Amino acid sequence: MRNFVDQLVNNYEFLETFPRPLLYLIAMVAASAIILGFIAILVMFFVWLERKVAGHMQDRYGPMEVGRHGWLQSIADGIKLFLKEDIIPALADKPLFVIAPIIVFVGAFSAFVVVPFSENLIVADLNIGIFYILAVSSLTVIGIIMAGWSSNNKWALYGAMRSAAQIISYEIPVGIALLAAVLPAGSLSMRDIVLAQSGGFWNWFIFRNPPFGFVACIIYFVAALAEVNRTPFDIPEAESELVAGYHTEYSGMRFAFFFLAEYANMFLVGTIVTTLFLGGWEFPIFPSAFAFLNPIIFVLKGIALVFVMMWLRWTLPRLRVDQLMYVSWKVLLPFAFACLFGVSAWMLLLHSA
Amino acid sequence: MLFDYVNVLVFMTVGVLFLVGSLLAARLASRLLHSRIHNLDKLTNYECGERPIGGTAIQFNIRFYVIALIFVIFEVEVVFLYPWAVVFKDLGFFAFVEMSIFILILLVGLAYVWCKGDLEWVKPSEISLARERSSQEHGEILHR
Amino acid sequence: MLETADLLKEGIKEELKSDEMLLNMGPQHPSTHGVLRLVLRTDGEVVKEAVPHIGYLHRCFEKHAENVTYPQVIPYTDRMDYVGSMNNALGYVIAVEKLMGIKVPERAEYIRVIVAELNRIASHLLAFGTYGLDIGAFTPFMHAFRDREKILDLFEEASGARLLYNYPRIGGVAKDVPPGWLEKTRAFIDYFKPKIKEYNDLLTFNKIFIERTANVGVLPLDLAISYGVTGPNLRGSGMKWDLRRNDPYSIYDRFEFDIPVGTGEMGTVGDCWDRYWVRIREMGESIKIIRQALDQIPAGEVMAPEGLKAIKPPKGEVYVRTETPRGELGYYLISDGSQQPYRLKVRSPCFTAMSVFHEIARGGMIADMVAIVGSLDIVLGEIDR
Amino acid sequence: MSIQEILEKLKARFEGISFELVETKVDPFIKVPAKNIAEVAAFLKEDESLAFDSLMCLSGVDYPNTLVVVYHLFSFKHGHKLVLKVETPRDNPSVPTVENVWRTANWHEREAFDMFGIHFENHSDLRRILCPDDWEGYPLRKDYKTQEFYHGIRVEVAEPPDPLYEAKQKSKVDKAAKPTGTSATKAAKPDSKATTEKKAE
Amino acid sequence: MKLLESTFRDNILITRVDYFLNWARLSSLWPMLFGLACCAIEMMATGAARYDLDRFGAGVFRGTPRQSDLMIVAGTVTIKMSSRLKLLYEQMPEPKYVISMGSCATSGGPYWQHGYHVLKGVDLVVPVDVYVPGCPPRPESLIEGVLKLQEKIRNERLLARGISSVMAS
Repeated sequence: MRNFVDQLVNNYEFLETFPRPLLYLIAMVAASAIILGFIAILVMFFVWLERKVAGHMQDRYGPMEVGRHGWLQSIADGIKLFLKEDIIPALADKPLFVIAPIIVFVGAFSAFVVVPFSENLIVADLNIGIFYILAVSSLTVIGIIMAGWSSNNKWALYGAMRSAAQIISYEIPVGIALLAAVLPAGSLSMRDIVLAQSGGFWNWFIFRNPPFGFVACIIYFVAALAEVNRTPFDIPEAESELVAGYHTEYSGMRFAFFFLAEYANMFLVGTIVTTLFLGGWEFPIFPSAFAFLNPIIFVLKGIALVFVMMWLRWTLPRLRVDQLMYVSWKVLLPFAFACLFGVSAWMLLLHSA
Repeated sequence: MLFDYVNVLVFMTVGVLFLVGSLLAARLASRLLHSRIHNLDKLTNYECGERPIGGTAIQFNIRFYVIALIFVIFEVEVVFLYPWAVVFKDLGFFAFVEMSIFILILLVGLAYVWCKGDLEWVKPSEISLARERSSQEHGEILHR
Repeated sequence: MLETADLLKEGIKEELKSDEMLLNMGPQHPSTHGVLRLVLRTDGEVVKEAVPHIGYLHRCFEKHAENVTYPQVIPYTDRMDYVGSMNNALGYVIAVEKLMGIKVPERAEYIRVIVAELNRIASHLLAFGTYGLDIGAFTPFMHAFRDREKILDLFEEASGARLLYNYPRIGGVAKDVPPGWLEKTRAFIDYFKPKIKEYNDLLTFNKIFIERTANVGVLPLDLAISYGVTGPNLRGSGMKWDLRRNDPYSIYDRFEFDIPVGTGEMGTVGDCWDRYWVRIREMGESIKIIRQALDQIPAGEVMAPEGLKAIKPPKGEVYVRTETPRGELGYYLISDGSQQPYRLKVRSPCFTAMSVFHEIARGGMIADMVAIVGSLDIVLGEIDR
Repeated sequence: MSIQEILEKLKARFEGISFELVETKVDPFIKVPAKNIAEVAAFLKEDESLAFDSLMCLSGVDYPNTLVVVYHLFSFKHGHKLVLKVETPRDNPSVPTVENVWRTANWHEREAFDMFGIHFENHSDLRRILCPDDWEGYPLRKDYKTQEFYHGIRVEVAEPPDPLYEAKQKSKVDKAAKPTGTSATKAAKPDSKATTEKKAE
Repeated sequence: MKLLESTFRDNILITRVDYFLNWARLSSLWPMLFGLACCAIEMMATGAARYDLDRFGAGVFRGTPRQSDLMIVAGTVTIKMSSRLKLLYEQMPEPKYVISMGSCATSGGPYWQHGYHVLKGVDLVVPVDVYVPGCPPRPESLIEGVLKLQEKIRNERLLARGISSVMAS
């Protein structure tokens, strides 16, 4: 980003007059606005896609009448939620109640800083990329607990407590499964990880050091499902048990942001899996030939993974809280450690040989 | 370096501003469109159609504290693993042995906690306790 | 040494026991199958005490039965258990015929059995669909309703209505089935037989579903008998008891079918999974009955001559019970010789199934409450009458 | 085991209690005095040869001068049925509970209390089960009058739209007109017009 | 003041914006899960595969009143349930609509004469927008009821009314 602005400055002279930091600031605000708009549009698309996928999986059509094949449906939902009167219950803890959706959304949105859409199409290529995402994505759980506790509603309280338990126990398998991608790449920055996987799909990390890379990807995907509260781990907002989980008392625009944050989180998980295990913006066969397509390929891979999440949601039933803890501590964690040993041992053999 | 982190800060502030802006706009729009009659029923908490009974701000059970402790231990371990993982390619076999000892110690901790039964979200004894009491109670009623 | 540790732990547990929360799983809840209110006393996730409150759909059926004539009661019996209304009306009609000693023509008997068994399949399909919905899987619900719509088409052709039919009448059946209806029923059965296997793959043997329902809400057999639980819930607890076989009414003794019983394949005998599995296998049995009934159905009249005249049964009382999809539905009819029943008491299977709820729900978690209510397959219209 | 043999066994077991067998058209039944229904029920359940372990149905019935509680019993082991009837006076009907013999009686007795007002002694928690707790009157009694309002919500339909209303009015008017001449008809006519207007608006 | 007020209410711009807002609100009516009796089974059949309610954007059945803007009263409302129904109606955010599905909800249905515990019509408790006849109404008639409600929303003048009230105050 910085050299992009410097290069811009020296071929337009009149920009010289403005102080350099101001230019950087404007560039940054423009970049985040673009990303924000892109995420908003993508979430609208996902809401529509989810209802159509659910419909066709259940032998029915899904939204049809609101514009051709219902493509205007999510826009109508958005505007309707915008116009709804949002009620703050009398006994609710007002400041927390208002801040909660903001924290949840910021947690999901600010992780897109390091997502590499293509070689140089990245907002800020932090050298601690993955670590930053791990840190920021645990912000959402703070927002959820605030939402659950502040709305003074028993169902919301249960939703919040369950989501706290869930994300605490799935943070560790996520951390260790990501190591399996960091070890061969030798760097935390997302761009370097993708560059380490360049050259055809056979040296993607999912196929690197054969059994463990693949298992680590599966562990990460399952644990990320729990981080994002998607079925079969959607117990914080279980429709059939807790009525509507932590956002029971939310209505109108506030509820829309929980919705927005959930789908933004899903896309974030999709992008992380693509960057770390599926070769980021690389075209599978001849990456160099299709370099111009990179951002589109990257987003397509993300959407494909989000489609898999939706597919899971409409087939699998829901786990119970104690089974959820069992899966995390007694199944995912041991396998994650095994993967760690496997990958590091495999790399040792490769190097020493 | 500073440039990148300012970028992150700007990202977050833009997110927050966008949210606060649209929330205020939504509040303004709904105030314009609908009359502001907020009777008491609208503001009571939703509890499946009933008036809420009993308090909600209760002290949640202590299961949390144990799970949180175990989480902190393992999270610290993960933090130590990352720098090691980054430079593992250049280090040799020695680093691998070093780290596996470190991990094995923690795995012993995990095994201990596992056998002690602190990993279950709901202690099995609590469930069986409640069930025994129920079978005793209904046992008495049946034979009385 | 070990005991003192446990005692120590017990001691610690007492002081640190967090206080309990009173929770309303109230009349309007996505998975209480209607307007049932459960007041739960919970400590964290474990439910210490679950007290069901009913009466939110009390529509005074027995008061209506005393103020309308005999044939006019049939629409009200349909609206009691609105998911298995053919079987309800069948029970009432058999009671009046037994009191008046009417001989129902053969063809009407066979049509009644076919229609009752189709209604049993439709009711079990709804139970299967909503149970999947409670546990969190949406798609089985839609597939179950897609097949249930085919049965409702058959009912619409025979009786003119989709859900509440008023089709069995005192002395026979409202009108004969239209031509080609029997072939359509046979076609439906052949279409539906492999579908049960599809449901099994989709939900029954799904690992998460088994994990959520096995060993949950275990109903011991002595408790079930003492609380008067009947039907699939009783058979789920391991008792081979089906009124169609053990206390046969109308012409059920002419058909060959066996009674599925809960054997605790996936957990203990009498848990939620067993009750669910009994219902799924019962659909297969109902298909067998319909197939045999379709082969043996004779031609002829569908309404006994007494049925066309005014219904005035002699003084006296009768208790008749039939096997509805939810259990043993009993009609205790007292007539004083006039055109209106003097007293009609209905013994509803869901009423007794719900009365045992607080026994088996104790010690479960909130997610188990939903699983237990779903496995009992209750209909509030029948509990509150 | 037919009902006569069961009656003999009961008479043998309880000398002091007067049992009365009534042969009706379809289901014969045995009358039992109210105060010792509990022992009879316990005996019927424990006795090996009878073994009535399932109470099929417990119903209250409102006869012109007494309230009757009817017990339909069934034995899974032997497969035979039995009907017991217990009579109680209408003013303060009370019957000992059989809850601890058959657990299902708990809810059935609560329903009988709710509908007929029959008080069951030492029942674990005798409350209304179907109607709201502060509902006036016992609905299934023959002489039951619905309350006009319940918490401000109209319960009874003020003026039921009766399709035969015109016919009855006309026939009443003709009868009234014949013996007392025209004055009655004039009085009657505005009345029926008034009701039609009220119904119209 | 009168002139100013009238110019704002009916000019082209306001009605166009009103039309657009109404289009958004009517094409995403989220019904509340409020099934009481037999009509609830027909409501489920309407939401299921053959008569898919989701085609009209009304397929998202929300459990809580806070996020739903359409209450389909499907079934008999008894006296004991009427106070709960009133509380649930109050808890719904402002642009809320009620469809009284089935003759039980509309006027007590087959239980009007001897039903001492049945509420004779849900409009004694909550204002109703669309009455759907039938016992139980067929899924097609429920969908027709939803379409009738959409027609009603299309002709509403929320923005104009809001502006005139602002101008008036």
